[in-house]
Amino acid sequence: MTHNEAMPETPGPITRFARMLWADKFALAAAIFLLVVLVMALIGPAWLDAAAQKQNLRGRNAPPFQLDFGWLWFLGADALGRPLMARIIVATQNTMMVAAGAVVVSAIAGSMLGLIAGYAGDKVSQVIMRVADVIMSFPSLLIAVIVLYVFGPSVTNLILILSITRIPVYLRTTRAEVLEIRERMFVSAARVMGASQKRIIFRHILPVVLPTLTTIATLDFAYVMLAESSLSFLGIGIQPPEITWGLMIAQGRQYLTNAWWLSFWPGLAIILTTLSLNLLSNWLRIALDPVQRWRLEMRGHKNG
Amino acid sequence: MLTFIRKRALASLISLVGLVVLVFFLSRLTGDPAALFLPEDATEAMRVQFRELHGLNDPVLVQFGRYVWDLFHLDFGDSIRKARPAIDVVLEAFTWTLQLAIITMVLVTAAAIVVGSLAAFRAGGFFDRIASLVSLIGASAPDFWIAIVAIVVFSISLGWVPTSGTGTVLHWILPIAVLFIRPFGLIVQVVRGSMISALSSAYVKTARAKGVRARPIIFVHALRNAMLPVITVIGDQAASLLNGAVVIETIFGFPGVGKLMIDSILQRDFNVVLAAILVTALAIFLMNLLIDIAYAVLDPRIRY
Amino acid sequence: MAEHLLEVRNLSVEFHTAAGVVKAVKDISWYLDRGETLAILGESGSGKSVSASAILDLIDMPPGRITSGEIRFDGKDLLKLSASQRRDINGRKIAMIFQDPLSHLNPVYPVGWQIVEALTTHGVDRVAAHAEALRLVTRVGIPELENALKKYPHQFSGGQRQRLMIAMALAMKPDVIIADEPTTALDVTVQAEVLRLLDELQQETGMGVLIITHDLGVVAEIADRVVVMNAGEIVETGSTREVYKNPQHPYTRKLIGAAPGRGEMHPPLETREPVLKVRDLQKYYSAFHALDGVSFDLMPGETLAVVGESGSGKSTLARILLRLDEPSGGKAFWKGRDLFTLLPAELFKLRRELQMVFQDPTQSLNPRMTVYDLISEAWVIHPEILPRKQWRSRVAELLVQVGLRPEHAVRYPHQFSGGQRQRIAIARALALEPQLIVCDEAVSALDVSVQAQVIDLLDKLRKEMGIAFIFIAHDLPVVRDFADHVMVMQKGKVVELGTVRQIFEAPKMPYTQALLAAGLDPDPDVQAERREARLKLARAAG
Amino acid sequence: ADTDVKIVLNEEADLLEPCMATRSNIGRIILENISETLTELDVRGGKGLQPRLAESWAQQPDGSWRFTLRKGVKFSDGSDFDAKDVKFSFDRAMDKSITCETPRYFGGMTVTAKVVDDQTIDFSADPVQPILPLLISLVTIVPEGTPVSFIREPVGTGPYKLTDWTPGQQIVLERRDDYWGAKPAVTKATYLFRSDPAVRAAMVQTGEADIAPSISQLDATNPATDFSYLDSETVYIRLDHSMAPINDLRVRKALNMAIDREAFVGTLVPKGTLLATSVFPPPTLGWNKDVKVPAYDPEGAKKLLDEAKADGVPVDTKLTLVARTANFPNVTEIMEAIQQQLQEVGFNVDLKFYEVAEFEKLYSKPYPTDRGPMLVTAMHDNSKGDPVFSMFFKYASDGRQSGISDPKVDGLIKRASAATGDDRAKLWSELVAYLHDDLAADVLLFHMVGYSRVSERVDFKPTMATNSQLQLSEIGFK
Ligand SMILES: Nc1ncnc2c1ncn2[C@@H]1O[C@H](COP(=O)(O)OP(=O)(O)OP(=O)(O)O)[C@@H](O)[C@H]1O
Ligand SMILES: Nc1ncnc2c1ncn2[C@@H]1O[C@H](COP(=O)(O)OP(=O)(O)OP(=O)(O)O)[C@@H](O)[C@H]1O
Ligand SMILES: [Mg+2]
Ligand SMILES: [Mg+2]
Repeated sequence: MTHNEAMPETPGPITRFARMLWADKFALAAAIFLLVVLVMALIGPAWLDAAAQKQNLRGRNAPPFQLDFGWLWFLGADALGRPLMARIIVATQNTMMVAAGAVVVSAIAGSMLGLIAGYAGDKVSQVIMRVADVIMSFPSLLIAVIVLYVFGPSVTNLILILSITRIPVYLRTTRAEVLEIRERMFVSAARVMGASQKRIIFRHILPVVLPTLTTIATLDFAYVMLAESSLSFLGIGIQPPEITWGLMIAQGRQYLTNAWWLSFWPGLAIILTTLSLNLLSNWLRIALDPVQRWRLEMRGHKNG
Repeated sequence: MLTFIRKRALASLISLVGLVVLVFFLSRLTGDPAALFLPEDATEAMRVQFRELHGLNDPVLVQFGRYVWDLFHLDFGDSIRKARPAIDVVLEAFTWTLQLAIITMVLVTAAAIVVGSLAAFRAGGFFDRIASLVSLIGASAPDFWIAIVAIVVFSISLGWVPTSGTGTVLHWILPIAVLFIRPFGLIVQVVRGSMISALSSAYVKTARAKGVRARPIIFVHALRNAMLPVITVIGDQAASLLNGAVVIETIFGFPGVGKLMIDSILQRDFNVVLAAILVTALAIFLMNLLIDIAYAVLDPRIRY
Repeated sequence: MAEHLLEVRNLSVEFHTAAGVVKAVKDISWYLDRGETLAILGESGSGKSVSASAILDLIDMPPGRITSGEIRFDGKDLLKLSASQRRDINGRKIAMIFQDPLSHLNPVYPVGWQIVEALTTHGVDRVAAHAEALRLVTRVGIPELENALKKYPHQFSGGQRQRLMIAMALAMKPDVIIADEPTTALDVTVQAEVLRLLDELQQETGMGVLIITHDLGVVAEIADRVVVMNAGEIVETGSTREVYKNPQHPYTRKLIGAAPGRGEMHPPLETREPVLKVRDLQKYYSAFHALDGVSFDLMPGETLAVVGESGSGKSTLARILLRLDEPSGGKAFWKGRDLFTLLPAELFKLRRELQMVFQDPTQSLNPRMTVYDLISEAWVIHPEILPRKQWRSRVAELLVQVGLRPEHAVRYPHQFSGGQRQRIAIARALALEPQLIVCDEAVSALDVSVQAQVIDLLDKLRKEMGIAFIFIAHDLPVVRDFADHVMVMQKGKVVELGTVRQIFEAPKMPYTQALLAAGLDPDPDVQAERREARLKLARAAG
Repeated sequence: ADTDVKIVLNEEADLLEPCMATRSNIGRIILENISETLTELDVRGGKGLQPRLAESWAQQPDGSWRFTLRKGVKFSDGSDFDAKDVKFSFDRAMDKSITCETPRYFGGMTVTAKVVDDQTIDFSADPVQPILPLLISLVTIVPEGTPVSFIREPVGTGPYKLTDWTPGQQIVLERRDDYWGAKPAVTKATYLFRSDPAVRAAMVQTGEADIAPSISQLDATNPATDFSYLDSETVYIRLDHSMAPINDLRVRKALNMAIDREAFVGTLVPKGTLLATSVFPPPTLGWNKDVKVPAYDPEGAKKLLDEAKADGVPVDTKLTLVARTANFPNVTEIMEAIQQQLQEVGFNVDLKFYEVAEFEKLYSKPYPTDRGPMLVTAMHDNSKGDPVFSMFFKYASDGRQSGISDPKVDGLIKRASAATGDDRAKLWSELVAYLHDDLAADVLLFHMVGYSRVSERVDFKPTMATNSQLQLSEIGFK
C-alpha cells in the first residue's frame, strides 16, 4: 500500500517563513530596513559618490531638516559641507563589508573551533582553549599594530584584526553549550544510529547553539562598526576620503555639543542596523524552534 | 576537580610563556622606540646613544634572553618613558581597572539577569519589548556619546557628580554607569534567549505543578539551566574590561590599564606592554578557569 | 447533589499546530470522590495526559486552548481562579506524577533539593522538609538514602526517577493525586510497593487518586471506577468490575481482549551460533557496581527479555552494548568481533546492525526535527538502505506499523503524547533494518491494544528477518508473550537465566519467584482475591 | 585655599626630569616652577632674553660666554646654588648615559662649561655660538650630585617644590618659602590630566579646575573664560624636491596656488590663525613681513601645470599626500579639503594617514627608497625665538627633515647661525624670502592658534609659551 497521499504536504519553507515574518511586524520592519541597507550598500557608492565627496565650506555643519539645498542635505552637512545623507548612504558599502566580514569570519571560525573543542578529545580541546585565552588577553590594538607592520594596511587585514579579537567569545560560548548538549540523550540516539561526528555536530548540536551565537553576533556588529574607526587612525583599513559610519562618528565626535548631527545620524544608522539584526535574530530563534514556533504561527491565523 | 585544576594551571602556564614569546618578538617587528621617544629633530648620535642605553642594538635573541633572565628574577624591566619599573606602572593602573571591572560586572550581571529573565518570562510582551529596545540601543550606541552626554547632563547641567577623575565615590558613578551599558545590553539578550528555551522545559512544568511561585521558577529552576552561555558572555565582557576601558579612561581621566596599554603600544614602550599583557592575561586566565569550574558546578552533567 | 472532590465537566482542549488544529480532548466529563480511585484507561494519544495537565494549569496557552468546560475542585471552578490561587492548590491540594520522569526532573539540582522544595514551597520549614524528604524516598524504596538525596537525576535509573517523582508528588499529602503512568518503569515488586503506598495514603488521608494507566492489572488492583478514553472522547465509564466483565464499547472490548499474558509462550529455539556473546561485563560508578559480571549469549532471531529490579543495571547494560558508555571491565563479541575495541570506521558499520529504543523517549528525540526527519535520518546516515525516492512512503509505512498516522510525520516530538513518542522511537530503530534491537522499556507507555500491535510487528520482524531483541521490560505478561529467553537481574548481577517456560513455570531463585508472585491480573475479581489473601497474611504476621 | 589652583593638562608627565623640561608635558609642570634656567626668553612682554639664575652675561673676546650667577639662591633640598651646579647640570644633560633632550639644541657644536668661581661660569663653544645665552635658556639647573639617570623627584631652585605625585591622578606643587625671588600668589598648584578636550573645558566650567590649556576651538564658547593665542605651531606641507614632478618649480608653485588658505580660517582652523610664510611664527627673530602668502589662483595653477606638462614634466604622476592621524585639530577634514583643492587644479593626489611611528619613517631621513613623490603634512613647533631651531633641520641639505638640497640655502643657514644682532635677523629674513618666493620650497599653511580656558577667579593670560611652559608665578587672583 502507498501512504503518499496521507502524508500532508506542508507549504514550502519560503512561504512558511514569509508567513511567520508577516506575523511579527517588528521583525518584518527590521527585515525591510536591512533590505534597504543592503541595497544602499550595493548601489550607494555608484549612485551618490560624487555628491558625498563634494565639499562646500560655506555649507559646513549645515543643520538638519532643511530642504534648501536638496533632499541630500536633509540630515545636514558635515564639517566640509558635504551632505550627511549622501555620505551615510555611500558609507554603507564599506561599513557593511567590514562589519559583516569581521563578524562572519569571527563567528564562523569561533564556533567551529568551539564545536571542535567541545566535542573533541581533551588534548585538542585544551590546546584550542588555551590559544583562545591568549587571544583574549592580547590587546587588539597590539594585534593591529603588528599586522600593520608585518602585512601592511589593507581592508582584508582590518577585517582579519577585528575578527581575531572576537573569536574567543564565539569559541567559548559554543564550547560551553556543546559540553552540555553532548550529554543529551538525543545525541546518544544519533550516535547509536551511526551518525558521524560531523553530522552530530552540525545537525544536532549546532542548531541548539546557533541562537545564542546570532544574538552575540548581532551586537558584535555594532561593536565592530564602532571599533573599526578606532583602527583607522593607525592607518589600517578604511581611511578618509573613503568613509564608514564609524569614521563619520569619530569625525563628528568633537562636534558633539555644537553640531550633534555630524555623529548622530551615522550613530543612528548603526543603532538601527543592530536593532534590526537583533529583532531578526530573535525572530529567527523563535521561527527555528519548533517548541516556540506557535508564537509566530498563531498570530497569522487568529487573534489568539 | 583538583587534577583538572592542576592540569589547567600547567596548560595556562604554557600559554603564558607562549604569550610572552609572541608579544616579545612580534612587538619588536613594529618599529623603533628611539624614533618615538626622542624629539623629531634629535641628532643621529642621540639615537644611537638611546638604543645603546636600552639595549636595542643587540640581536633580538640576546634581548629576549636578557628579558627572560630578568623575568625569572621577577624583574619586568623599566619603562622607557617613565624610567621606573614597568611592573609598578602596570600594577598601579591595573588596580584601578580591576576595581572598575569587578564593580561594573557585578552590577551588570545582577541587573542583566533580572531584566533578561523577566523579559523572557513574557517574551513578546510589553516589558520584553521595552527592555530589549532600551538595552539594545544602549549597547549599540557609541560609548563616547553616552559618556559626553552624561557629563553634560549630570555634571555640567545638574552638577550632581564631578565630570571626571578619581577620589570620591561620586567620581565612580559616571564611569561605571557608562561602562555598564554595553555589557548589559549584550547579556540581557543572551539571558533572554537562553531563558526562553529553559522556561519551556518540562521541569518548569513540574515546578508549576508543585505550586512553585513565578519568581523561584524563573530565578531558581530555569535560570541555572540557562546560565552556561550567560556566564561565558559575562566572562568575555569582563575580559574586555580587564583589558582596559579606553574610552572611559580617556574621557573620565581614569588611570586604568587600557590607556596605559595603548600609549605604551603606540610609543613602543615594550616592557610596559609586556608587563601589562602578562598581568591582564593572568587575570583573564584565572577568570576563565573560574568560569570553567562554574560550568561544572552549574551543570552536574558536564564532566572534565 | 453533593459536590464531588474533583469534577471535570465538558472539558475540551485543542492545540494549534502548523498543520492545523489538533483537538486533543473533546468534551469529556468525569468526577472523583474523596477516598476513591479513578482510573483513566485509553489509547495512547487519546488525551489522558492533556486532560490531567489541564487540571494543574500546565497546558501552554497558547498554543493550547481550553475551548470549553469546567474543572470543579472544592466547590470552585479552577479555570476561573487566578494564577496565584491555582499555585496554592498545585502541589498542596492536587499533585501530579508525570509520565516522563527524566525530562520532568530539573537536571541541575539534586533530587533531594527538588523534593524538599515541594514542601518548602507550601510553608514547611527546611529542616522538617528535609526529614520528610528522607522519609518519602525511603517509602518509595530508593537505596543509599542520605547519599541519594544529593545525587542528580541523571545518576538514577528510569524506575528510580519515577519513584522520586512519586515521592515528590506525595510530599504534601494532597487531596487529589494525579498519577500519569506512575508505574511504567517499575518492576512488579516495586510497583506493588508503590501501589500499596498509594493505598495506604488513601486510607490515611482520604485522598482521591486519579490514575492514568494502560496496565489493566494496575486498574484491577487499585481502581474503584474506570473511565475509558479513545481519540479524545470518553467512550465508557463504570465501576472497574462492570467495565471489565461487561464492556459496552467496542474499543473497551478490544482493549480487554488485547491484555497480554495469555498467548502461547515461545517454544525453545534450536541452538545456533550466537551473534552476541557477553562475558563478565562490569560497570562501576566510583564505588558503586551498576553491573557486576554479566554474561549471556544471544542467537539471531532470539528475544532475550531482561527483567529485574529497578536500578539493577538493565539500562546500563544496554548503553554499554551500544558503546554509549565505556565498560569498566569484561568483553562483548558481536559476530565474533570484540565490541569494545572496534575502530571508529568499524563501529560505524556496526551501528547499522545494532539499534536501541531508549527508556526515555522524549529525551531521545531531537526536539528540533520533525518525525519525518527523525525517522529518515537513518537513511541519510546510511544511504545504502533506501533510495531517497522511497523515503516518504517508507516513513508513512513505518508510522502506520507502529500505530501512528502518516500525517504525524510533519509534527515535532513535543506535539505527541508519551506513548506516541515511544512509537516514533521504535519506528526510527526499525528504519535502519538492524540485526539487533535493544528495547529499553520500549512498549511500557503503550496501551495494551497498541502494545499488542507493536509486539506483533516486532515478532513478525524477528521471524521474517531474524532480528534479535534484547527486550528490557518489567511487564511480565508482555515478556511471557514475546520472549524466548528471560534473564533476571538484581543489583547488577544475573540471578537467573532460562527459557520463558523455565522462568515462568519453574522459577528457581527466590527473587524470580517473588517477581512472578507480584504480577497483577487484569481481572478485578482475581486481583481482589489476591489482595484478600495478602491482607490475611499480613494480619497473621502482624 | 583661595590661593590654590588646579590646572588640567592633556597628558600626564611620564617623568619630571629637569633635563627633559623642553618636552611640553614635563615643561608645563616644572619649567621655571621647580627647575629654573640661567636665562629666560620673555614671550609675554617681548623683551627678549631675560636673566633668571644668571644676573648677567657677556661674550668674552675668545667668543666664549661668561655668566655671572645670582647669589643667595637655594635649592629646595636646602643646598646652595653655585657655578658647580651649573656645570654639573650642563654636563649631566649632555651625558651619554642619559638621553636628555638638551643635546638636540647643541647639535653641530661642542660646548664646554668652566667654573670660574662660585658665582661665575664660562661656556665656550666650537664653533663660536652667537646665541649661546638663548640656548642656555633651555638648560635647567639641578643640584650637583643628582643621579645621572632619569629622576622622578626633581629638586630645583624654583619658587615651587614637588610635594605629591600620585601617578595617573595628580601632581602637586607647593610654594617655597625660601625662594630667592618675589613670592608668587599661588600657594599650591594641583595638576590633573584629562585627554579629552571637552572634558578639560567642562572641568573649568564646573569649578573642578582653574586653568585648562589647549581646549578645542569648538568648546571655546565663553568669551569671559576662553582665550585664544598664537601657539607657536606651524602646519606645512613638506615637498620632496628629489622627485618628479615636484622637482619642477612650476609644479611647486602650482601646488601653492591651488590651496585656498583663506577659506580654512574661521572654518576648519580657528579665527585668528595666521597664514604662514615661514616654518616659524611671527615673534621669532628674522620673521619676514614682506613675504606674502601666495594668492589662491586655481586658474594660474592650472596654467603652470599645463606649461610644465608641455615641457615634459610628468604632472599626472600620483602624489601621495601624507598626514599624521590626530596631529592637529581637524586634520582629517583639512587634509580632505586640501586633497580636493589640489585635485581641482589637476593634480593626481592620494591621501594617506599614518600613525606616529609609521609617519615618522616618512617624515625623517633616511627616507624610504621606494617612496613616490610625497607631500608630507607636518606640524612644527618653535617658541624659542630663533629660527636656528627650525631652519637647519627643515632646509639644510643634510637636515633630518629637509626635502631640499640647495647650496644657497645651506650657505645662508650657515651664515645666519653664526651671525648676531640685526645681521642675524636680516640673514634669516633673506633665507625665508628665498625659500618662499624663489624656491617655493614647501607649501606653508598656518600658524596655529590655541585656546585655553581660565576660570574667572584666576588672573592669567595664556601666551605662545603656554604650550611648553606654564609659570605659576604668572598667575594671579582677581
Ligand atoms: N503541543 C501539542 N501540539 C499538538 N498536539 C498535541 C500537543 N500536545 C499533545 N498533543 C496531542 O494531543 C493528543 C493527546 O495527548 P496526550 O498526551 O493527552 O495523550 P495520552 O492519552 O496521555 O497518551 P499516552 O498514553 O501515549 O501518554 C495526542 O494526540 C497528541 O498528539
Ligand atoms: N551516571 C551515574 N552515576 C551514578 N550512578 C548511576 C549513574 N547512572 C546510573 N547509575 C546507577 O546505576 C544503577 C543502574 O542503573 P540502570 O539505569 O542501568 O537501571 P535499570 O536496571 O535500567 O533500572 P530501571 O528499570 O529503573 O530503568 C542505578 O542504581 C543507578 O542509580
Ligand atoms: Mg500521556
Ligand atoms: Mg532503565
